Amino acid sequence: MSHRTLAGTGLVVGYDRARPVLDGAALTVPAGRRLAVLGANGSGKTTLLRCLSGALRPLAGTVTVDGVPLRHSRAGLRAHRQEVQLVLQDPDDQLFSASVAQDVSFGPLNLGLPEETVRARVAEALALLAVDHLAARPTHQLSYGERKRVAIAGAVAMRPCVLLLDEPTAGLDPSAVAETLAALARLEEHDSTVVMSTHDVDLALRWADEVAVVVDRAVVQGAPLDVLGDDVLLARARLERPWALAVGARLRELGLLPGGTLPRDAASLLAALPDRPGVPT
Amino acid sequence: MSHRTLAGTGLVVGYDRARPVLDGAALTVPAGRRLAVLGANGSGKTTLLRCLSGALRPLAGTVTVDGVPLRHSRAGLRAHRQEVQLVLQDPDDQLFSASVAQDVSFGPLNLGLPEETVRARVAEALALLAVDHLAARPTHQLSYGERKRVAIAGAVAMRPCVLLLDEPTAGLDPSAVAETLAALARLEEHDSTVVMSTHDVDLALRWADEVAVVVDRAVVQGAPLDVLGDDVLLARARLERPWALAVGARLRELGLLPGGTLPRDAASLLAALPDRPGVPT
Amino acid sequence: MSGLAIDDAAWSSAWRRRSPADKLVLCLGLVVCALALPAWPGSGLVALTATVLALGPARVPPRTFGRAVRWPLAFIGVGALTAVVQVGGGGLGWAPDAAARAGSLTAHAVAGSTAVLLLATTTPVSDLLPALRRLGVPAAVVEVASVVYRLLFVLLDSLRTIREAQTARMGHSSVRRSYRSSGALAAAVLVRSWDRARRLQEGLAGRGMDTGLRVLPEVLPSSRAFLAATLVGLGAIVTAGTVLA
Amino acid sequence: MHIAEGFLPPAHAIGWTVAAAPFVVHGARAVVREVRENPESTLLLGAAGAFTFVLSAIKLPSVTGSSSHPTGTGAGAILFRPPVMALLGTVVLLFQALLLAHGGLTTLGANAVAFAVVGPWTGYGAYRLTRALGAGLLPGVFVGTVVADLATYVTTSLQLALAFPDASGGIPAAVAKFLGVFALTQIPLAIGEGLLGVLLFRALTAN
Repeated sequence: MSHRTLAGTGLVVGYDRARPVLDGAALTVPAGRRLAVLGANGSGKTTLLRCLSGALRPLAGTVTVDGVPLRHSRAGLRAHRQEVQLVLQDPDDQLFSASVAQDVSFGPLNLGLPEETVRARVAEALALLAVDHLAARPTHQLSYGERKRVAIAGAVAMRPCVLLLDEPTAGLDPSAVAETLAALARLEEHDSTVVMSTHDVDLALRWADEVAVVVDRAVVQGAPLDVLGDDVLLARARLERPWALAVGARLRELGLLPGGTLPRDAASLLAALPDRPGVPT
Repeated sequence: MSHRTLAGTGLVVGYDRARPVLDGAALTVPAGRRLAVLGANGSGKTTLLRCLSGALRPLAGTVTVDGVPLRHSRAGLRAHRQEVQLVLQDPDDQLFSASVAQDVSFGPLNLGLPEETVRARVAEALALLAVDHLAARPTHQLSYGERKRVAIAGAVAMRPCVLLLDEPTAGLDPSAVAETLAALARLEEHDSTVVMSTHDVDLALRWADEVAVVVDRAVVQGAPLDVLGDDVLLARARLERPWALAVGARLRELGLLPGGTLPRDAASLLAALPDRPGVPT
Repeated sequence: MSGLAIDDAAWSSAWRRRSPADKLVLCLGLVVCALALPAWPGSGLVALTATVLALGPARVPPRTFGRAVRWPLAFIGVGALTAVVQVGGGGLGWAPDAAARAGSLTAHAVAGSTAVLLLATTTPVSDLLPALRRLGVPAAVVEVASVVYRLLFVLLDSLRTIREAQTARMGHSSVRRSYRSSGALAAAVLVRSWDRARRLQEGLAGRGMDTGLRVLPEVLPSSRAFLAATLVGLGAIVTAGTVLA
Repeated sequence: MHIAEGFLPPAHAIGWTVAAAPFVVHGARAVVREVRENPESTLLLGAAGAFTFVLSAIKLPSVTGSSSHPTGTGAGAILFRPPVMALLGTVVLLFQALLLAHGGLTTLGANAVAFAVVGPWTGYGAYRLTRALGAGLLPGVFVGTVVADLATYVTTSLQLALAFPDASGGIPAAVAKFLGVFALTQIPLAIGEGLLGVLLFRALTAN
């Protein structure tokens, strides 16, 4: 497992060529960088991720890993799945086994690995997602958040270079979001590049190294502070400006925040503010 | 339809008396006030709402409407259901008819109302939720956000005095959240008292007149600025302090925000900040 | 909270980590004793053993075990009564040996039912399915059964929630309405089940499902002590059951 | 009502197991073939089995105030065809025995004959016959599900009568007794299941 650069160019994706969901979308997931894919519901975020994962064949355009194009043959898809894994939003769409450990073993077994290796991979994936204590529990007794993390573990056990997560934090409370983000950080240390889709602009701002906004059937990609500060783009995408950017920009005008990049969340904003009144830096 | 005060006292709810989900919880939904029920996943928010709606019989304690206790007899529940309606989180488990209009007509038809009245109620509910353009569509063709609003319309068509919504904004993008909140405001004008559960503290702060936090099997209720500013309580409830309170409190210390109540969202915070540097009010 | 009390008991039983094969030997042995030995004292011994083992070492909640027995008891009661009522002479009467026959029938059935219940409350269904494979059931069938086991909880959840939503909107306030609501409920759950299968198929394709739903079997080693105790115990029941009869 | 564990004498339990075997094996072969040609059908068949299990968990009110559960054998046979139902029905019976304590293991064969073989086949036959006579889908479904439900309980009654002949009237008297207790009382419930089947298919065609 090592970081790889996953990219798509000129992607036309959809069921109907006359009205594709994506039309000429391009996206690059630089190796080892956190990419957040933003977009309103129905904008095509999920379609884009499914196309990148090989689950959906584009009508036109190419998906590449380190520049090598994905072929949609049986062998081509098989090779691609070992490098790129997609975790769907609803964990019940991926968990088919009654036992957590058995479910996670499904992917590695399909790779044709020997039993010993599979066992080690299952243990590793469960530990990375901090769900090892659930190994012997039945899937149907888990909470929604637990099922979401087990579904991610199922993909992680395949040791993908790039992990695509569709709305991994949707429906989770703040502490479950924090646990998921901590797990993703451990995955990065294990050399998986992580991409997540979300419509939470505040989360994207504080988590991502780069953001890609799906808007008008195309993708606009760039640095978080640039893209998420572009009110025209955000309005077109039916998204909001993150509060930290809105408030931070104004506080900088007021001379209360130092130069450099704007703070991305409440904690760093508070840290950057002066301690006493009347001492703007 | 008119505003009513729904309350629960001494509620012990659960499947196992030795380990109840709620143990002595009390809550008052003052007529015509917006109440947000906050809590981490699994804290018992949904159980509390189900108990208030009459779907779950408490092991101990009473639910009252305008002081009149709910009896769990056939007739008692029948009367209660005309006053209190609950909309669960997952719209798929509430839409069971082929078309949108048909689904919304389910409740009024069961009330034995004449066809004309049912038709009028369906039209009214669809209009209030701004989904009238979907009336003839099959439910399974709708987007997630549309399904959520149609499910609310199904409850609204019963003309409840109190409408309980379990996580009505979960999984929705910012523009769908805004549309849902606008619909809820219209319902209030139609004299329905609205209660929503959420784990989004920022949303609770900007929407609610009162908040109730479900924590340690009980409920702590109060004014949003008090309850959501109580870091000890929030930590126990595994919730976060809303950013607007955290940032607002600091800016007031710095002399940048006037006295009175703290701003509850980005727009009002920006409006309250001085226009030019160095002019603290 | 999965909602099926016996299943919950099986997953949290103290015997959960015991080898399913060991538990099968014990429980099927008890079932055979219940069927083959004379009702007194054989059936009594089987029922007592199964109940004591379940509530004792296996730590099955007594409430769950007690409630679960009620189902077969209802059938056994009605069935045994019908069997010993005699038709003849233009009316109904008791068969000559009615009490003895009803007692024997009930004893056999209660003993058998508690023995199966011991298995059911200590062994999740998913642990038993690999045993079917070893008995020669084709892999495809066992995989279908394992999907049934996973999906039935998902569908039961939908069923309960939809029914609650219908009830809230007065869908079960009269017999007629209840029928119409139940029809809509059944249809909605059927549509959900197809949808679930289709989505699961897509989800698993991404995880490399080519041939089947192969998973790593859990290692639940057999215990010699448990098997020895089982054989001794069954031997004792057989001896007592034949000698004392 | 499923025959409880231990209720049938060993010879009967074995006999009914042998009787059920060819149908279940035939169904298993059909499933194996289907899955080999089309690996994804594992999930569809699993969903069909889960649906059959859940269908029998639906509580139907009866006019008398008590409630009953549908057998699901008729609707299942019309939806999934009798050969597949022989297997899925048996899997569901096994699960009912282990998850709900309905039925048993040594009585699985006898229950499979009633619920997974006779019920589905007669119900499906009645459905096809009604359709062939020119009836529409919904009347066909009604007749099919009612017949399947009744045939299931008639079979259970016959199984019990064979096991427990009447002390004076022999098997014929026993048949009358068990039919009276297990099948006659079932008539309103069978009609109820027929109505449910009609409402189910009507809702499906509306979708």
